Amino acid sequence: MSPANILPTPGRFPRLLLPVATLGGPTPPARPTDLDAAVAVGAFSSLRKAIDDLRAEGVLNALTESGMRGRGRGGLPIGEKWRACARAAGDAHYVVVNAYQSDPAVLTDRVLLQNNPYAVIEGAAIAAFAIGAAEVIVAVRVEATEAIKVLETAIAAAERAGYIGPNVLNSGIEIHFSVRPMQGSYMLGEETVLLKGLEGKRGQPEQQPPHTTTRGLFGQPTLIHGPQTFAAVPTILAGGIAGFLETDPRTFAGTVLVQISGAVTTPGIAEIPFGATLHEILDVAGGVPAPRKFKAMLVGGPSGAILPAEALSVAFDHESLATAGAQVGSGSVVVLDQSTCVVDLAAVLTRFCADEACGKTIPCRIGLRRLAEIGARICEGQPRGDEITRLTDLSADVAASALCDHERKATLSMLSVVRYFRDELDAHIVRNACPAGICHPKADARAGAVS
Amino acid sequence: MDRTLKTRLEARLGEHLRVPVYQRQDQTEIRIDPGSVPEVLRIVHDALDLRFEILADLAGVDTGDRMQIVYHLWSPMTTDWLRIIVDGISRDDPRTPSATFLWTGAEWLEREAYDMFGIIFDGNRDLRRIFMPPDYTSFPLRKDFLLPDDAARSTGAGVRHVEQAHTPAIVADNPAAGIRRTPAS
Amino acid sequence: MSFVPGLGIAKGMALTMRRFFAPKATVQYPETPADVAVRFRGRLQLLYDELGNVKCETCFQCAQACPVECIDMGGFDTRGRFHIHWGAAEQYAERRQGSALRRSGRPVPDQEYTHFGAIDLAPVDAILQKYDFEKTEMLAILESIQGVYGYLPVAALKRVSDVSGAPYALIYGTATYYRHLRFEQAGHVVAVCRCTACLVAGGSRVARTIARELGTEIGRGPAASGVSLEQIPAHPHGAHSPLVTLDGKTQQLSQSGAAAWARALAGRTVA
Amino acid sequence: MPARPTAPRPQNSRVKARAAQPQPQQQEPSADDPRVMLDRQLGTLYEPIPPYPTRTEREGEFYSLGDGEMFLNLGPHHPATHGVLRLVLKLSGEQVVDVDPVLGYLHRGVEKICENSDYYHVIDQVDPLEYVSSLFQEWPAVLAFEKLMDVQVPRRAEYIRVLSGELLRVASHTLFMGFQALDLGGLTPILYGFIERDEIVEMLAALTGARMLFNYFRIGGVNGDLNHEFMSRLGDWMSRAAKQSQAQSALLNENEIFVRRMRDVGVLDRATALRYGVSGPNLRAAGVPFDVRRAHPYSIYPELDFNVPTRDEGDALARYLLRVDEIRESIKIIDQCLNNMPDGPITAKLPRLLRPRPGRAWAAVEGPRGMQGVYAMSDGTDQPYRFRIHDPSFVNIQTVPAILPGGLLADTMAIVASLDPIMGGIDK
Amino acid sequence: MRAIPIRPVLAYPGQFWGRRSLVERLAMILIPAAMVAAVVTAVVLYLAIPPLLDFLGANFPLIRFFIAATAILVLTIPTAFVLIYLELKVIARMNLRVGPNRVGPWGIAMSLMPGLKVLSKEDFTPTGADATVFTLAPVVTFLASVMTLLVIPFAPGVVGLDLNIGLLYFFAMGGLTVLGLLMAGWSSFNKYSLLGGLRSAAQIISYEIPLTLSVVGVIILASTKTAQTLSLNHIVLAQSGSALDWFVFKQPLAFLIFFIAATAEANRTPFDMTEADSEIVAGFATEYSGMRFGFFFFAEYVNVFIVSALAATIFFGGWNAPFNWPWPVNLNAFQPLSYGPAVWFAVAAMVVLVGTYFLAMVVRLLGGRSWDAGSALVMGAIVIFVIVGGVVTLAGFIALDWVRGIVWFMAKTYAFVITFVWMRATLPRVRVDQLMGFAWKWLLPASLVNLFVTATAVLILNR
Repeated sequence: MSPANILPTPGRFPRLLLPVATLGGPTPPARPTDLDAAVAVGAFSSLRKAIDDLRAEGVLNALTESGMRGRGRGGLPIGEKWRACARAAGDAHYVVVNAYQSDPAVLTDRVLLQNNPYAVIEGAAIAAFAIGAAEVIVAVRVEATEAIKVLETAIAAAERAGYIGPNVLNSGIEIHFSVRPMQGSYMLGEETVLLKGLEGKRGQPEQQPPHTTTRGLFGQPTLIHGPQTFAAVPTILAGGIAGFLETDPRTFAGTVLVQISGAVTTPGIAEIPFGATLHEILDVAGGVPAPRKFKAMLVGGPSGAILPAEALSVAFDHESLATAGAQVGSGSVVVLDQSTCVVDLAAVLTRFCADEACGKTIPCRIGLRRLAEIGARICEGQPRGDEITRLTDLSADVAASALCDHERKATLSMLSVVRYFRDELDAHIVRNACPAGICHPKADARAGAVS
Repeated sequence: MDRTLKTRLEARLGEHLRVPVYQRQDQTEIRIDPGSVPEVLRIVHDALDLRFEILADLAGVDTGDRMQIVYHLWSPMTTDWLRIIVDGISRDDPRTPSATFLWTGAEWLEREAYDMFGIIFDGNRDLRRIFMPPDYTSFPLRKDFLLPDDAARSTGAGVRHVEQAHTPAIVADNPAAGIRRTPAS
Repeated sequence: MSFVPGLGIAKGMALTMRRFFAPKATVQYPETPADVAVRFRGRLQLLYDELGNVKCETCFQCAQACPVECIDMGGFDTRGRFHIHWGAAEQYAERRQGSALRRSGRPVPDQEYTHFGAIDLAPVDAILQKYDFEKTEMLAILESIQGVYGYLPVAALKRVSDVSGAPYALIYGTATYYRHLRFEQAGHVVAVCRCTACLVAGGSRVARTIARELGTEIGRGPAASGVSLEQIPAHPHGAHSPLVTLDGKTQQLSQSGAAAWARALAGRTVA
Repeated sequence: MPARPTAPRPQNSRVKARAAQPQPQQQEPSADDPRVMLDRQLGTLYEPIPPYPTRTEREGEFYSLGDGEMFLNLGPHHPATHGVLRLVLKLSGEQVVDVDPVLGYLHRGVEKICENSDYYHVIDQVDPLEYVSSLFQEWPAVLAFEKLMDVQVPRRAEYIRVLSGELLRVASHTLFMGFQALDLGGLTPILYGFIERDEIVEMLAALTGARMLFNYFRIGGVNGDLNHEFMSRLGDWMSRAAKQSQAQSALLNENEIFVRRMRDVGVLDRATALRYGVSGPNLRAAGVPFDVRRAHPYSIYPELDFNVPTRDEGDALARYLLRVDEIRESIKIIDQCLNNMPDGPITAKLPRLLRPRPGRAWAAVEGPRGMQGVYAMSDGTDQPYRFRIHDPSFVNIQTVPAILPGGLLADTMAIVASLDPIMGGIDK
Repeated sequence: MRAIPIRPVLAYPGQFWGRRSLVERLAMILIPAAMVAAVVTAVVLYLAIPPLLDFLGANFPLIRFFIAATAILVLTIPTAFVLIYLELKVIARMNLRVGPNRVGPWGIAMSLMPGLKVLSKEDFTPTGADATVFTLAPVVTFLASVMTLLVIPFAPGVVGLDLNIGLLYFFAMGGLTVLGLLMAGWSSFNKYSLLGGLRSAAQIISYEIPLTLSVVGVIILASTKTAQTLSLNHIVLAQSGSALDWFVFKQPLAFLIFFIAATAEANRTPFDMTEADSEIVAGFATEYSGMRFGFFFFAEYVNVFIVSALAATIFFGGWNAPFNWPWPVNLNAFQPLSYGPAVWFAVAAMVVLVGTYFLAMVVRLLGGRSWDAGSALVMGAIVIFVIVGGVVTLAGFIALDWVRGIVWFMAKTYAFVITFVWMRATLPRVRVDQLMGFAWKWLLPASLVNLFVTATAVLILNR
């Protein structure tokens, strides 16, 4: 399937097949903050339509029928979430755009903000109007300097033009935008931790029921989504429900941005519809170059899973990835070739998750550390007797008692290695040998397999 | 399970019993109206084949829609505990005759029932609050007792967070929801 | 009662005189340890794990929950970060009274905390004025303080706590959680990227060798050589992986070259 | 950060409430802390006469002073009231004319708490009520729940319950003898009492894990089986238990001053005791042989042979000597328990989440101070619907206004101590 | 892991005075004051010595009385401390406890602590209290009980004032203490103190009579030996000779009555109704705090000392030794002063230095590692002082008769004190009406009978 028809995106949602090389370059020709160009293409028309004729109720109904799902880790239908937040009683409502991409390797949100800020602003404004919020906070990473610059100029322009600010489209509604650069902890990507950060408190997750829609920022009802979700909302209202459904009936509404990296010819950010198979994603990035052979694919960032070649037919959406033992996660896909040792990678990923844990719950704080130690023992070649059973039991306990998604998904990497690469794992444990030749000092150190 | 006790009770108190005598394990239970309390207690205490001399306990109970007073008695004539349930006391004006004419010890037990449930015992010489301060306005063990509302009325004026006067959503729109109305048999 | 009037009293007196010379029942507790039953449930559990480091994660849940703010932490937490608690142990009453005053907005009597090292508190007041003493802007306040002083001096933290009325546990909880906030002046900073791409490319092995050479851990305070090892928050696009930077400048390092580079770096700064 | 109008942040309601409070008048700042305001009416500061119109006949009769009479507040902060009991005495000279006990200083609302906690949690809610002998508070609660759930407790668990219960009864009575002497001015018996009690309590700590609030009984059995440490301490203690209690009583039983202070003081005759519903040693000292272990046998007491000591005088000395006899009886029971302790499980099989059938159950146990009773009502959910606790000290203290008048102020101490009230159980 | 240098955190600055501990504050006040006082007295003495000497010569008895009174007043405080410590330790031992052993070696400083605490606490006058009576009450009680010590003969020459009406003076002063208790009880505006005050009045008055009557027997016996029968010194002289001459063997019933009445007089245990802790909280002293309570506290212990001293003097022959020393010791060969002060000073220094060092070594050998050099030396010094003290007193005991007198007198008095403390450890409290009944119905008739019997016996035997 050629990349062209993979991305049948209606109207203004531009295709972003940007090889990594171009990302660092000057902003692409179409200046993103040019308000008039954007309005010409149809920006803020959905907002006007929502305020004038759809009314808040209309917006909620449209979203529910579209079956639109959140792009984040949860992937829950956003219709009910917005309705619950609108109905929740509270002194003030808030909307928070969670553009804090905690996975260090993934730049999808940043690229979206740089290339199409008005879609995100319009989506957030519609959300604020729908749930009656007067304040929208966009949380962005401190390192995404151009994204912040672009976003602030866009907000200023929109405010000058009257689309947001004290009197939105002179309808008397007040919606204020503010950009809040955040830094300092991997966990800030999680919803409730980000809210704690915005409140200036220690970033530790909260028990989810009551959800943030009833008790979020400062204890008031708050609506939190990633920028991709907000960017998709205007398209739904504009193109109508049909707009999405007819594009690709087998998928869920809308598309998602994925960062493809590792041993591929053109690593970069691709926009794929939900439900596209992993194979299609691999082909979008040009597949594995000739001398190296495809071995596995790490789907879902640091707390994702390592899927073998057989699992390439799995569709890229929440349910089917979950059955394969992976997750959409931060939307990162890393392609691994024969030279990488899967067991060592899983151990290192668990080590990363253990270090980044906030320490609130004991299974996460101590359980993940023990899992990392098990991984390290296997890699160093001094495994104890029943490592695998202890590994699986401990992972089950950690995931079962999880308070937030980080703890629930942190064990996926080791479990996927046990599930799919059992032979390589046994090689490490029983024969103390590393097929890829990375793990043990005794193995012939092939200098710099990957520079 | 002293079967003979059931027959003796029915023989003596036939007309007062609202429901047949219920016996289980080592307890025998009879239910009577508030009106017939003095008579039943007198019979049960004085009858030679019953002789329930020792008042083990007097407890107030709030079953959601009505109040009850439960007497527990012991007698040398039987190995069972006798439980007399005075049923059908209304919630808004709970009145029942006092048992102090037989046991002066019931005075404080009735004071505690009054303090916790608001049940007024006619004939008790000293029906004051026993645990709560004298100027306390609500009855804590009743099922519709809400700490924040009570605290708001208190002189402390609900400074602490838990004492702030707010009615939880479920009770706000329909007050009856607040009372846990599972039908206690 | 015996017929002889004084006999009962005499017998009692005889018993006490006998007990005067009998062995005593007092256990001199600190010198002779109390023999507590094996199954006694009153033992303290949250102390040390089998590896000997303190189980307490200093997550400050207890300090934040304590209504009278009397919980005070010091020493090293499991991530090796050293917490300077408030210095000389204030009397409990003074802190209790102090925090009550603080929460009521009135200034706490003892203003100069010079014994923590005198710093000029004017910038701190300016920052607080800018965020109009708002407790919910604590993260921004701390970041701007670090911007002014280069690190978070304890005197500044106490000043913030006094003037804004924020409980000390909130300030300390936030200051110790976010990785970019430091308690010591930062010397040289070696940053290592641990993103998935770098990990695949052997970044973790490089990080481990550098950590061993410098004698510190990622996120721990500055090592003996004054060099602190940090983690790069985001992998700049197009950068080489595995990515290592020294004070912001990227270094070309391979797995084998990393050890020599780190040893040289450590040697140079110490000498 | 661009300054921008935001939605009003939620104002702190407490600050608003405090500001809105009306300031009471005629106050002046106190000497040592000007911020604290004291109101100046000195007159009513000391009089125990309630500042509101009398509400009941008894209150009116009590709070009207005759000539030469005065009120004296004994407690709630007083060295000899066994906790926070307040006795308003109407004295003429040193003679006590009338008493009005005031309770509620230690009221925690345990029954309300138990209604909001599940069946396991109730057991440790009930411990601090009679803190000197807390196993006897857990026992009726556990018996009542077992009746509700028709649970069959294994015989070994019953034997362990009786063993630990009787041990605690001995500890409680030893402590009583110390407190009785302390209230009469003797300094040494309280120390001997604590030394012996400590030995027993250390032994129970080896078995149950706690020294005072045990939380050891479970619905359907006990928490932990006998272990070697407990058995060795028990064996060592049993060898000298009888001799020790003898020495302890020798110090006081024949002491003329002690006996003169206790003989014919606070006489509680048989009729008033029954009318007041008193139970336990205070009732048996009045000549009524009512002991729940014999009157309404529970657990394995029918198989044990022990007799119920009774005395007829009903005065403070009789109550004291009766408890000394009861220690001897308990040691006999412990001996029998040790000899024929069966093997087998110590708890019955129970689901983790307890949802007993809707119904009612009453269970009573013979505690060191009298009949401890629990009336549990369940409505099929996992929380008890009503949890009524009957405490013997509550009823024993009720007799104080009946037996105190006529005696002197010094007798009040002797009488209240001989009733051995525990305020935790009284105020619930 | 590099140890991060932790800056030594100084004490909390500011509030210089507030930060100092009690001991530092006392030192900062007392030491300069003492230096100034020393300088001033040196100057005054140098200037005023000549006129002073002849003034002294003129009226020696007045000066002697003045010195005796101050000496007694000053000596009562240490005796009170010793008594407190004695009571703490003895009652503890009887309770199978060890008693204070943390504050100072073997807990010696434990009795100082209440004294210091009482000094540093604020003495607060309750609202509604009658201020003047409230402040004067403790003074009356304390002075009344202390002044009785004036007439008690500690040793042959050593007596405050050898009044020929000593015994009468003694009981007159003893009676005044009850006035102080009444004043305290009435003026504290507190029902408990009122009850305490009235109880003390009733108790002491009803026991005053048997006390005095029992002593009259002794006076009759003394009349057989000396003319001044009321003077305590002469009573003691009347009992000289061996132990059999002591009046206790001639007056056993009187002694028993005296002992019981004395316990009531001193408010000691079977009869401590005035301060019944479990009934009326602290009796008359409920509202007292600070140094005012200190006076009551010391008065009680001084009372115990006085009563036992009187019992020892009247019934157990005061400073008489139970048996005479069989070998007469003549010391005229040994003239200590002849060797001159320099030699004595050298010997003393030598003994102390060598002794301390030697004993420090012994302590280190025995004590093992736990004794470091410093504390071993201190321990050595203490032990050498004790030895030297013992030797000197032993020499004094043998040589000087007033030393022997004091030693015997103190031995008897402290035997009585220990019996009082022993009774406090064992016996419960008697009820108020039983107390009164016992005094009027039993003690009074018994003392009258005893009086009659002694009188007839003296008449018949001495005719």
